[in-house]
Amino acid sequence: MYLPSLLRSLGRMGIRVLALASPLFLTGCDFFNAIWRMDGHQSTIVVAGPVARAQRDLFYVTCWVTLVIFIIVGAVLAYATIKFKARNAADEHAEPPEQGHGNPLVEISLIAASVFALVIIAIPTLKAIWYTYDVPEAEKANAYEVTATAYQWWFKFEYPGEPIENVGPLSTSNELVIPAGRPVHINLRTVDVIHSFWVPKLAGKVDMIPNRGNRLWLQADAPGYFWGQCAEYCGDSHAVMRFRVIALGKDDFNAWLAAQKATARTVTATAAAGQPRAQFAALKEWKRNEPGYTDKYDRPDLSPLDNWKQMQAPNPNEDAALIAQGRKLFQEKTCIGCHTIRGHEGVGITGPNLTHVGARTTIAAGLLENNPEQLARWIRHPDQVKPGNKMYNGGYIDVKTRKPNFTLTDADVTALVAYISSLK
Amino acid sequence: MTSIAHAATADHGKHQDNKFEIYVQIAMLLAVITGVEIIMVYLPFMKALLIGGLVVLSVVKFMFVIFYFMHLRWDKPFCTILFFIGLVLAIGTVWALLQLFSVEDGRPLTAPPPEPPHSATAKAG
Amino acid sequence: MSSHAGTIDHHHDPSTSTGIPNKKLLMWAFLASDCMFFGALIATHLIYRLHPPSGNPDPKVVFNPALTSFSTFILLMSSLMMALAVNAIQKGNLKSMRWSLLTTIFFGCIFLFCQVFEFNEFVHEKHMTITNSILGSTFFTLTGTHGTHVAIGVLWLTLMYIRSFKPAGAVSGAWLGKATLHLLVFAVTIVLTMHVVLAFVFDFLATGLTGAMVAGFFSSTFLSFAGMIIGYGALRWFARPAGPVAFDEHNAIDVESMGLYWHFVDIVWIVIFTAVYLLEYL
Amino acid sequence: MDATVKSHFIGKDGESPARPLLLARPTATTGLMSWLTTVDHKRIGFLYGAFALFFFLVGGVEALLIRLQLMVPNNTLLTAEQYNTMFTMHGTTMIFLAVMPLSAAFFNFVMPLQIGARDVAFPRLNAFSLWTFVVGAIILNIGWFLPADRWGAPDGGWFGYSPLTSRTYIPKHSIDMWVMGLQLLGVASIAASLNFIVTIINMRAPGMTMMRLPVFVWMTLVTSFLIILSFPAITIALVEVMMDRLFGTNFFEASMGGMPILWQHLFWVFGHPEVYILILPAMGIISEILPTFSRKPLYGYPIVVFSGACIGFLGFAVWSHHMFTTGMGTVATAAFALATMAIAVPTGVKIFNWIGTLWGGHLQMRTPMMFALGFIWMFMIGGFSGVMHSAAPADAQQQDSYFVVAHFHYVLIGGSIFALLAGIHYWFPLIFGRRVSEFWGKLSFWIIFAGFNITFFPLHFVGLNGMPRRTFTYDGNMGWNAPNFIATIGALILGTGIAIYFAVMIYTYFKGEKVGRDPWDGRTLEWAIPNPPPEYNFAVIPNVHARDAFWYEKHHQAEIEKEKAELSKAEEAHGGIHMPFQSIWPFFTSCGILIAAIGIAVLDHDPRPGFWGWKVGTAILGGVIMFASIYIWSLEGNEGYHLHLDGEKGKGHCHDASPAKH
Ligand code: HEA
Ligand code: HEA
Ligand code: HEC
Ligand code: CUA
Ligand SMILES: [Cu+2]
Repeated sequence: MYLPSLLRSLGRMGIRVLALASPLFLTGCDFFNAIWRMDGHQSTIVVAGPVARAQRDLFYVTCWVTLVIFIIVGAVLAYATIKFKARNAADEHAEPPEQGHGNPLVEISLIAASVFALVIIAIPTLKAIWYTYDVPEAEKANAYEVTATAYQWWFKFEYPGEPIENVGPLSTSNELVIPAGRPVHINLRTVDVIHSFWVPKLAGKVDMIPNRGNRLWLQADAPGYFWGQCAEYCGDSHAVMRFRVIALGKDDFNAWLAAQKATARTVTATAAAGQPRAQFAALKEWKRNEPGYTDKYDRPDLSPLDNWKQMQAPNPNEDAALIAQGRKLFQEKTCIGCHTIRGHEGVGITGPNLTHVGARTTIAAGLLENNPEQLARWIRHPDQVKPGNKMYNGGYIDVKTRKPNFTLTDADVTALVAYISSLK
Repeated sequence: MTSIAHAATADHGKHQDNKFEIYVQIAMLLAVITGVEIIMVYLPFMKALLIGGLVVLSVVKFMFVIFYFMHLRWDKPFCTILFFIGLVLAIGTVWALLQLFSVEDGRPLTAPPPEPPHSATAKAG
Repeated sequence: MSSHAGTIDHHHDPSTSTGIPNKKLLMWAFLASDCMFFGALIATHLIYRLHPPSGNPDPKVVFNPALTSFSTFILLMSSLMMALAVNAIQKGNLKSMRWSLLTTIFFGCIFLFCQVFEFNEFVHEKHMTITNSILGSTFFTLTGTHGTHVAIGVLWLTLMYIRSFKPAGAVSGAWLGKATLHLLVFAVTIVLTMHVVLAFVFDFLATGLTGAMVAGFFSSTFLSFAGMIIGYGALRWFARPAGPVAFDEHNAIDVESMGLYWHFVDIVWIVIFTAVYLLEYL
Repeated sequence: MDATVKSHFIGKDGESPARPLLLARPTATTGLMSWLTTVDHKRIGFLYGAFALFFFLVGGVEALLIRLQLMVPNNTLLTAEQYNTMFTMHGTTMIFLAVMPLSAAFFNFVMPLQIGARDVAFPRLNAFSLWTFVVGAIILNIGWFLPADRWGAPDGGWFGYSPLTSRTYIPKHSIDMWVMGLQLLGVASIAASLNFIVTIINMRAPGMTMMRLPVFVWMTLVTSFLIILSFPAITIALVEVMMDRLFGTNFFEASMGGMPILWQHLFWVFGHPEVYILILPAMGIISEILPTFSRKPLYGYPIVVFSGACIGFLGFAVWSHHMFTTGMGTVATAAFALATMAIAVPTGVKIFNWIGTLWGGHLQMRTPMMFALGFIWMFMIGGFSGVMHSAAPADAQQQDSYFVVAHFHYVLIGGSIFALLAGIHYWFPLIFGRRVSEFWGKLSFWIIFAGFNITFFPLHFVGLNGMPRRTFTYDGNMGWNAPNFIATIGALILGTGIAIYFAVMIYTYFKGEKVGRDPWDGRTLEWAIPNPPPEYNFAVIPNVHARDAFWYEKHHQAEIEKEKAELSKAEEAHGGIHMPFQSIWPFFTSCGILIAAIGIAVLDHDPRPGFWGWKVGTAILGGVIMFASIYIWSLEGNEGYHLHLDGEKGKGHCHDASPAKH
């Protein structure tokens, strides 16, 4: 029964909602200005690539044309309403006005005007349809290819052009790394229901539909860190099916590829910490330009891209013993059944590839910041973070009997977190 | 064929006339057409031609049934219009759906995947 | 209500704005809508035929053209009988209408029977089920929906047939009871007939026509056979003439609009026959 | 007082010959039985309206819960599952159980009056449509009251994209109920629409040519055509899902080669005409209200009618604009984009002609007029965002974002709901004989207007800023906090406005200012009848001489008076006013359908032993009830009785109750 439980939580939450909301009032003007701000992480207006720009420019065309029509028609409507309003009772009951029936000439010219307005919209629309559909002919040779596969509720990314011996194409999850300044051609696949691939700043969405070979192209103007999200309702946790796209300069990208192709990092007592696996272009000063955003997880001192680069380096104080214990637990607790860790024990394919998971900025499909605290939260209660997800249903508990398959103590979790964080 | 057409014209306007004969003749005709259709599929002709022929024949049957058995021929034209609104719309929708599914991009994955030609040449760096 | 002088113009109803009787208009509008129903179903089937996934059975192997041609023919003939029924009642010929209706019902049942036979064969011998392939799913759903239309038509025809016995004047409870009984006997008799015929055909296909087969057939279907005979007797008894009935030329429009439905089911089959069956053989 | 509740429905039926119980025609004029057996289009319309408004409030409460959940980032008021249920049921309820039946209420109540008819063509079929609609509504909502683990309310989204709706991904019966409920609503809507089509085409008063029909009637006709031609597509799609779920077919089963995209096509072949099904009645209402309160005929009547038909027709050619992101290929995308844009032209024609109607009029700013003007403004905004969607590449950014949510609420609330609320105000005196206070009416209008814009205007921006729809939660760092917070405040204001609106309606029903007939100086025939409307509607079927028939009558009184007297004599010579008998069988048929539908909807292989039999048993029981009811329905026949009026208007009594047959 939904109703009683709903009513209960409504009561319980009512006060909390207001409490949560009150700081918003305090920020006052900034807060209200923020309605019109269009520069969020997923803005379709402040964009960073040619495809998204073409789409935005087309939007501007439609916007201006309709705005002009709105102003003209609205003005006439407003004028008519005010001008012909009956001012008083006498006016209302005056002899009825002339019972005119219309004027064909007026009608036809208005229709013509509408058609004209639509033509203004239609021409750039047609242009943009062909432009956004496929990589321009001239650029085709330069295009880079990736395959994105959607799962309920995460993404797998494969690089068909980067095979690893005896393994197949390079594969990673939830954070797609692409070369900046090059068109990227993405094949879109799904293994279960319909999902949609959407990185607003780079390109509009294209759906990932079972039994359908969809594709999409996009391009990032410059290196950057972009927010993406599944945009087709795909079940319970659709809202938290997110991902990131990281665009890197040529050298950085190659360095990243080399690091990814390597097997998982093994931390021993003697070789703890050590060098980062890849060297990236120097970190840049970053001025935050997003006042008012209550940024929960981003590190305020770093640009997201630099934050990402930092994540690539091993943590300074790794505890080799704890990590080894985590690695053991990873097998014992059947994690290996679902996760691949290339070079280590896991070979499962139900869950994301964890070979270099420590080097990602987020976990659980772009939902949580990748830090020990959030990792522990995820490993302890994946169901609370992502209702209905397979790691819990089927992994932690038996779906049929609803009985737990194993238990995790706090110490287990700490060890697992240490291990997973070490997988850079 | 001509006798039916003749009978029909003669009948026009006189509603109370017995339509027994014309019904029986049409039924015969329909049966014959069905026979022809069945034979046609085994003929070693051009496929496209046969498909065209089959479609035409079933349209002919269709029309005979609605105009004679269903009396559209003798009824007010509005009935015909009413039915054809639905019929035309249905045919149009079916046609559009078939078109939508036959464009190259709609190819299902089970068919050989439409690998874009440039995929092989694209390499990092 | 039999005070009508002169003949009725069956193509003009002065009580409506357009002169088209309400029921006829309703039926044509419904058929327009039904075009979209079957359009969607046929589109589904054709789309999957044009993009057949691997693992579909080959329709050429599955289908049975002789049987389908036969049932197509039967349906055409039932359409003819339906047209004749309308023709008869328009001229007030109740008896002829009843016979035509019965024949239509009979042909309709034969068609349904062929379909049951066909489905049975496809499932058990050709191993095409509704679940094991896309072709099975679309084929059975499309032809099954058509079959449901036929079945509803048969029910309707039966109802009309029974209604044609409704006595004139106030209707008594006795008649209502009788009519219901009539309907039930009808249904049971049809089921029994189908059982008998099916059993015969199966036996025949299994062993050919031999004395032993006939004997075995009679012994195994004796009850059904006897019930069937009794059923036909009862039906005959129900249909005996008894007093004036409230069914005449004025009801022609009821029969006519039912006929429209029946013919439509027929033309849908014309389309299905070509699109689903014949085209596969090219 | 109010006609629908207290009309002296049937005089007496004492002399009718004895009949067996099953064929006895019910004669109750008050109490529950009178409502269950009614075949009076006005009572049926009233019931449609009552159910629709109830479901509007239900859908509204669901909307408020959605908004409360989204008020602040990372909120936990609702769980993901509850939230998904909420938007699914909110969309489904508002569209199928609120706006469509509310339109049907007006079709039923007003349309026969406007064409000068005594009832719809098939009164019992009309009752059947009503009760089947109720049955569909019950089935859709039954999941709220059943255990959430195996049942629960539907949560597949209002367009239920497969394969999410397959048993693999949602094993609960919630989707079965959704599928079954929508199929039944389809049956109800198609039956009702067939009835309206026949009524409009065949039951017009003499002289009421097609080009004299009030625009509302025209829009009823176009809407009915849209319904009978678009609902089959969704019904078949639902049948396919049902077969997949219950009997293991492979229509949308990807592993067997099924193509889930097919569902989208079939759904939107229905879905787009559906949105015009929601807006055209509204446009019809507006086209009635504006002339009345401008005291001028509708500007450019023929072209308004033609554009309505044109919208209906074009509406079938644009469905794939909901699928711009499914990779249809360039040509198909371009074709659907252009076709979609083309719809702006006939729609614009309507807007222009409404403004033309105002031009040079004597505008009386009554509450219905306020809502009507609000409609024009709001619908224009919604239409323009629609045109923005039609530019396919731009839509790739907007699809499934809050920009779409803003678009469709502008057309649905600013459009349909505003017009329907205007219609309630406008026809309230006709239905209940009382008029809503201008002050309270206008107050509720302004609160609703303000609340609506505060809610949905910011959603355009949050959508362009990348917020996807159907998300139960969002992060605080995306720049979406402020618009969402304000939208929620707006929704509360909107809710308050609507609460006031209904409170005022209820107050008016009991205590409102009494007005006689024709309080607005109306132009169409529904205002010609006495108040409360007698069950036979017109003592004398009028002869129509002009487009605004009643306006003409009022301005040619002498001539009309004479004509009426003659017509009345002629009618009496024909045996008096023919009235259909009431019947309980449509209601029982629907009850049978309810039982059968529940039995069928749960027909999966339940592991518990014996359960399969129970379900099949239920389905068969329902089927038997249904068929038996139809059987008796057909045997009892469409008989009726004659009513004779004693000169003085509005008082009728039944002289001879002998069955009269057409
Ligand atoms: C009442 C219902 C209604 C109405 C009337 C409309 C009207 C229109 N709609 Fe809307 N629409 C919906 C209800 C409605 N819509 C719903 C519910 C959805 C979402 C479904 C879902 O996903 O859940 C939707 C979604 C939707 C989409 C898909 C968005 C997406 O998911 O990506 C599109 C795309 O083209 C679209 C377009 C249009 C257009 C072009 C019109 C046109 O008819 C509008 C025409 C009107 C005008 C343009 C204004 C007046 C005109 C003038 C003043 C003349 C001059 C103007 C010009 C020349 C531009 N609509
Ligand atoms: C006609 C159709 C219609 C109508 C009228 C509405 C009305 C409203 N809708 Fe509607 N909405 C849809 C059709 C409609 N919606 C559809 C089709 C969807 C898509 C579903 C899907 O994605 O599957 C949708 C989705 C949708 C969403 C997006 C959910 C998501 O994608 O995650 C939101 C969010 O804000 C929303 C909000 C509202 C609000 C605030 C109202 C308000 O107008 C409601 C106003 C009514 C009331 C507030 C109730 C009445 C008042 C009382 C009961 C008194 C008590 C209350 C107080 C005193 C405050 N709707
Ligand atoms: C039944 C399969 C299954 C098992 C067992 C399982 N997982 Fe997972 N895991 C998943 C899936 C599926 C996801 C993706 C969830 C999502 O984001 O929706 C996931 C995600 C993760 C992630 C985040 C990865 C990323 O890229 O965002 C980590 C870390 C993780 N699992 C660790 C573990 C650990 C530790 C264990 C053992 C205690 C474990 N998993 C057991 C299926 C499983
Ligand atoms: Cu995946 Cu939504
Ligand atoms: Cu649409």
